[in-house]
Amino acid sequence: MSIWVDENTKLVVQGITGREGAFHAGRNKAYGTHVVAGVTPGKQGQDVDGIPVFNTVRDAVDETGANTAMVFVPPRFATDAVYEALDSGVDLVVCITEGIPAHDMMRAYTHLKRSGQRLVGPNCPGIISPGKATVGIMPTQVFQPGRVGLVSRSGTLTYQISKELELVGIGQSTVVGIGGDPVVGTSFIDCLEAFEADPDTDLVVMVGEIGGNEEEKAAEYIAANMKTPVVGYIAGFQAPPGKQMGHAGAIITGSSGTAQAKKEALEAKGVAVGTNPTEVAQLVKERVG
Amino acid sequence: MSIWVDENTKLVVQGITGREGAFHAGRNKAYGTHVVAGVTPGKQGQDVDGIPVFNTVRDAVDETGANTAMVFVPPRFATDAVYEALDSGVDLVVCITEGIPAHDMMRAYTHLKRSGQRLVGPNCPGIISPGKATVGIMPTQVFQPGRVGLVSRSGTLTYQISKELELVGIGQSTVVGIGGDPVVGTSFIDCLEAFEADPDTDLVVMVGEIGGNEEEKAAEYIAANMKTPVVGYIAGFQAPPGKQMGHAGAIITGSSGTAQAKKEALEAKGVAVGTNPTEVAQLVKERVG
Amino acid sequence: MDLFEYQGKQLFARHGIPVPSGEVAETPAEARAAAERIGGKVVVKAQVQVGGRGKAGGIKLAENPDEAEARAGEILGMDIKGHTVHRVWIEAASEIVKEYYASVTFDRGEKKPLVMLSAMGGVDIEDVAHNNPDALAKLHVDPLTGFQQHHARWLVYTAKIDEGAQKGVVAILEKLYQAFIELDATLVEINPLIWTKSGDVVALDAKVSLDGNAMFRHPDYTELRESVTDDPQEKMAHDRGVTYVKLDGDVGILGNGAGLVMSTLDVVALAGGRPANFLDAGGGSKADEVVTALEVLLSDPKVKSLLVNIFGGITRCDEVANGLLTALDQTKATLPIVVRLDGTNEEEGRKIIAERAPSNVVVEKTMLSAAERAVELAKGA
Amino acid sequence: MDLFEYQGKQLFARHGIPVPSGEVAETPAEARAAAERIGGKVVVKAQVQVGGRGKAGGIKLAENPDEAEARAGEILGMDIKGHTVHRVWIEAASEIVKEYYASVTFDRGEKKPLVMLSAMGGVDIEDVAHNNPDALAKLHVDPLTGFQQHHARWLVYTAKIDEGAQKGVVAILEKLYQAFIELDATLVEINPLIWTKSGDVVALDAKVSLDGNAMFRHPDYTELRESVTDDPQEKMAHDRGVTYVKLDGDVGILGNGAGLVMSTLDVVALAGGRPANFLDAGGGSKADEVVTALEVLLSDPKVKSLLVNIFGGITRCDEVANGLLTALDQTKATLPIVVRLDGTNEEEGRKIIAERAPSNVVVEKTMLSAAERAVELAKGA
Repeated sequence: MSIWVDENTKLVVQGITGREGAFHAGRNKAYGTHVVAGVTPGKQGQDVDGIPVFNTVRDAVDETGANTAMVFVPPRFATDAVYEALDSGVDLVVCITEGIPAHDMMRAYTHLKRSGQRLVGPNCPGIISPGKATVGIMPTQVFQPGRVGLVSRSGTLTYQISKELELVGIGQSTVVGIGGDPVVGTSFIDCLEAFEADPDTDLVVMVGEIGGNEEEKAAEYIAANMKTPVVGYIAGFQAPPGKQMGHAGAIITGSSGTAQAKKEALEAKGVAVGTNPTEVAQLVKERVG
Repeated sequence: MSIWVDENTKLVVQGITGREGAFHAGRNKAYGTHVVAGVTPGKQGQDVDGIPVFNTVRDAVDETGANTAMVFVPPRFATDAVYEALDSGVDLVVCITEGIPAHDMMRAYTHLKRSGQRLVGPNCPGIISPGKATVGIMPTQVFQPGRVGLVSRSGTLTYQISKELELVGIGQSTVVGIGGDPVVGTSFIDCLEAFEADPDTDLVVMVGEIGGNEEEKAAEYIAANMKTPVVGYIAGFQAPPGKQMGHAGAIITGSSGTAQAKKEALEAKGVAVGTNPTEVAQLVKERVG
Repeated sequence: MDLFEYQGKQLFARHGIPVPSGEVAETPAEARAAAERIGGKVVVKAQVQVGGRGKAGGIKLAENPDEAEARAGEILGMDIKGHTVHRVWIEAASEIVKEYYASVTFDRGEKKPLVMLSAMGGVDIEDVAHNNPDALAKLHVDPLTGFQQHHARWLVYTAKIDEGAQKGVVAILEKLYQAFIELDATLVEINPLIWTKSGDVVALDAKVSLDGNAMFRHPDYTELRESVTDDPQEKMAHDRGVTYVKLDGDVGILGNGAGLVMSTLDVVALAGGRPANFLDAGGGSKADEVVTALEVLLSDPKVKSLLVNIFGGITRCDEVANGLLTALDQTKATLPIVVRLDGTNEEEGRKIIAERAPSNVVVEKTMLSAAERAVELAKGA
Repeated sequence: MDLFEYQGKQLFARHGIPVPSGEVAETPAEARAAAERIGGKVVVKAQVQVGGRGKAGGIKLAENPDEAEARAGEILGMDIKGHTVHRVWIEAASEIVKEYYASVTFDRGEKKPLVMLSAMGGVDIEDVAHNNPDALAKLHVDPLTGFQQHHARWLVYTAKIDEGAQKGVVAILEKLYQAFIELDATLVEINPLIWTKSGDVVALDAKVSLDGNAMFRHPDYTELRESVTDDPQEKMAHDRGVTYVKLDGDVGILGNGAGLVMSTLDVVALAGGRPANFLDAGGGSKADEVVTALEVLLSDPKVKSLLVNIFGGITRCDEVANGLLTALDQTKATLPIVVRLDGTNEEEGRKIIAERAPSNVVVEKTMLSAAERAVELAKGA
């Protein structure tokens, strides 16, 4: 098994006729994901790499039975695209777009929490269940099928850690990039809960970074609810307060959101935290190797 | 038993220092309802008829454990009062105020459906469970304890029908005035569902009127879900199209919302519909007398 | 609160919805002057709140100001389905390529705004909905998140709006929804919404209904609230703030509470009579409110008998009885009046009537018997 | 995107929040002229984005234009905690009865706006929250239904705002929330919010942070975006659109992806080094982006060695290698550079370096060993 993305995923790509949309739709399809439709307003009837294009997500869902949407449209139009996907009734929306205003996502998040659907992202690399399906922009060659779940706010750092895991012979059940924005649709806790319920995930690696308090909340959740072991990693010990470190969400505000506080919160709840990606892989190996 | 309002009701009255608010708070208290608090901004520390006044509903709830709010403030401020009551965490809000804009209630209703709380009204006479408690402006002497549930869009027509029931020796478990506005928080179906689940309600009288299609939807609901018998009454056979008949919601739009259509919808589902209040009482008597 | 076309168009223009330039006129001379200012061909349109004015001859083309004056002369004063034409709207004639339909209504069932769009405009939209439902695209909007771009796109594609008009229709849908919200409307409808030779999308008609309860947010509503009735009782009731609807029978009705009054009308009809009106004196009627209400009723010469049906709750029957006596004293009305008083202070009320009322006033104990008696008396009168 | 006080106050004024009348000045002469226009006593306030300017002597009272000129002369050019004062804000002096605190922030944890109000203003609000939590009223707002009157009332009563100031504070809270929404702000803070002798409630300070991602909705943001840094690398990075943060070490860092770069900084520190900066060339870096990024880095004389840490996904390692060579060619930099290339086309990338790079460039296979080597080389340099 795996979480959220697998053989049953039927993907519609919003913004499929754009450069990025077309490129990654094709790569997802090549990996084996069932990419059943694309959407670009006004381009119904065209196709991209054999994938039929529709004017609206609702039409795409009606015609193809798509259950997952991936959003590739520019930030100015991305919130509208997320709402369109939610309105069309898909179960899962993966929003890759970076640069969406925080207020838009705050409203969309409030709406989402009432609809029962799932949004991953924005500003995320997507989700991959190695060997089954990928939805997003992750370099698939970095991941091997296995029994470790991985959840991260960061893209390339995820690839780095997966590489380290590969070096010690460990693959992943599912890898979720939840995104680097201050408001994302899916939290660490949501992922931990799903991995806990997945019989084919034996351990979870959680990759956090400075900003917000989601890691602290995850620590509480782990202690209260999880039997599956968790190994943590936090990036940003060297980040100064008040500076945004690449991700819109990676910022220490006043004295809150530091890497040190997050590490301590996790360790206080018995979660081992690696000091570098190599050590994270070793900690995993010790527990499930 | 009874529904929604009973010995456990602890009522906070919003707008208690107004003329109407003070009058009805006192009457509700005199009937035996636990009126534990009133709210008027800026008048904390005063009391009305021995009922302590607070600045905010949240304070009133914190101090007194109120679980039900009744709104008596003018239409311009009533929507705010409804949100304040919902935010304070009470289970039930009864809004008496007439004349609230439909758009305000449309928004509040959408919000409400996500909060899981109950709003009865606006533009309603309230709820009474005879012999236990009354929340609202209904003349209590009209009602006797009994085993018939009554739900109505109208005030005085409800009293008339209760009077007719009394003449044939029948009392009520609970009487709910759902209100005469186009958007009200609680529908016929909500009431029917609650009465169906109430072991002490043997029959329900449903009093509808022209406008909208709530009676038609209720007919479907009754056929699909109810074992408790229902007797209906519809007012407004003589109403011309396009004219608002006193209630904001009592209007035939185009060809929809006529009394005849509602009567037929109910009868098609096996619900007996009386042609006048006296006949309604007779139909009830035949079934539970 | 239904508006005239010209009022709706003026509101549309304020909300950025394109409408043909136009002016309202109350005389043929004003119509000529308006046509001169507008220039070119104009259309002269009767301003009445009833459908089918085109077929009835209430919309006419005029090539020049002379013709505009002549056509206005023909249309002003016309009777269209019982509505007298007091005003015409003069507007620049449009070159129509295609007629669409667009509206935002307040859907009571769903308790949400409903946006509708069709490429089949200019006809009765209920016919389209019935005969050709696929031609009508319908979409409910979550009032908290609002109308969004993707909604507009979906409507335009689903209604199969012509490609050249899509952009214009999307823009109008967004503005129409905004107008619906900002005006506290219960209906904003454009039928037809036209696509013109010059490629524009323009509202050729405007049907707007506003929520009277929202008046406190819209001080400008009052200027729109001009009387839309020629009936003297309806005008009088409106001026005095009484809830009154005129019907075509002869049994006058006064009651307290909308539901009870509607029920009273029905019971009168069942007894073989024809109610003359709906008049709700309110759930908490006081003596002076009863006086005001009765004055409206008694001013109607068609009323042959009067049925006063009161169920006292907050309303006290003795107050109603006193109000009735005062009104009779002031109006010297002699028509037969049947009174039924029930509920709070019913005994006191009945006693007041029995002891002090003139002989044309009778008391009945039940609603049914009172209705029967009132019908009988109307027939005997 | 943090604003200066004067920018915040100008925005507040546009959103109807009362602020003392004032003007910005860049020279003592401008300060005098401003004081003349304002009239009466004025306050001269250093415009720096750092707390504690009052204690540092950056806020001074002036009785007349002469004094304003003198005070501005003292303050302009001051260094306050590393920030040079380039501008002062001259505003009418206020007669303060009481100091409050009000803010709307973007609460990441709850993903909702958080409104805070306290009757204890003019001090560090984190101290109030810590030492006197009951004095700080806090309320989360549902962003779909918005801030409502009852929210404002609850805050005012709960924070125990003086009765005479309650109305003014309620009005300001509503406008402050509106400003927060309309500006796409992440913070709007008034500390102190003052109650004056004349009974008014006025924002005496303004702290505003805007969401840079929302710039497309606010063309006027650009005018606010003046450089707030004196650092040449930060200026250069900003002009070229490079994500760069200056630190105080000597190991220059270039990586791709925010998380990987932060991790690289940490690993350098663990190896005993001090990172000189954060520089994210982006998740899909191309050769020319690498060139631009390296130019920023190499212009910093404090950088003793350079660590290039790339994990190729969409980014191709051969492109990065080519970019590195181009940049070295253009800048003729001779400092030691450690390169670690992993992921897509790693072999090709390493080969390009091995065959064509000058001798100051070395390749390491792992992130850890690369960090250690870069630290070593910085120390040796």
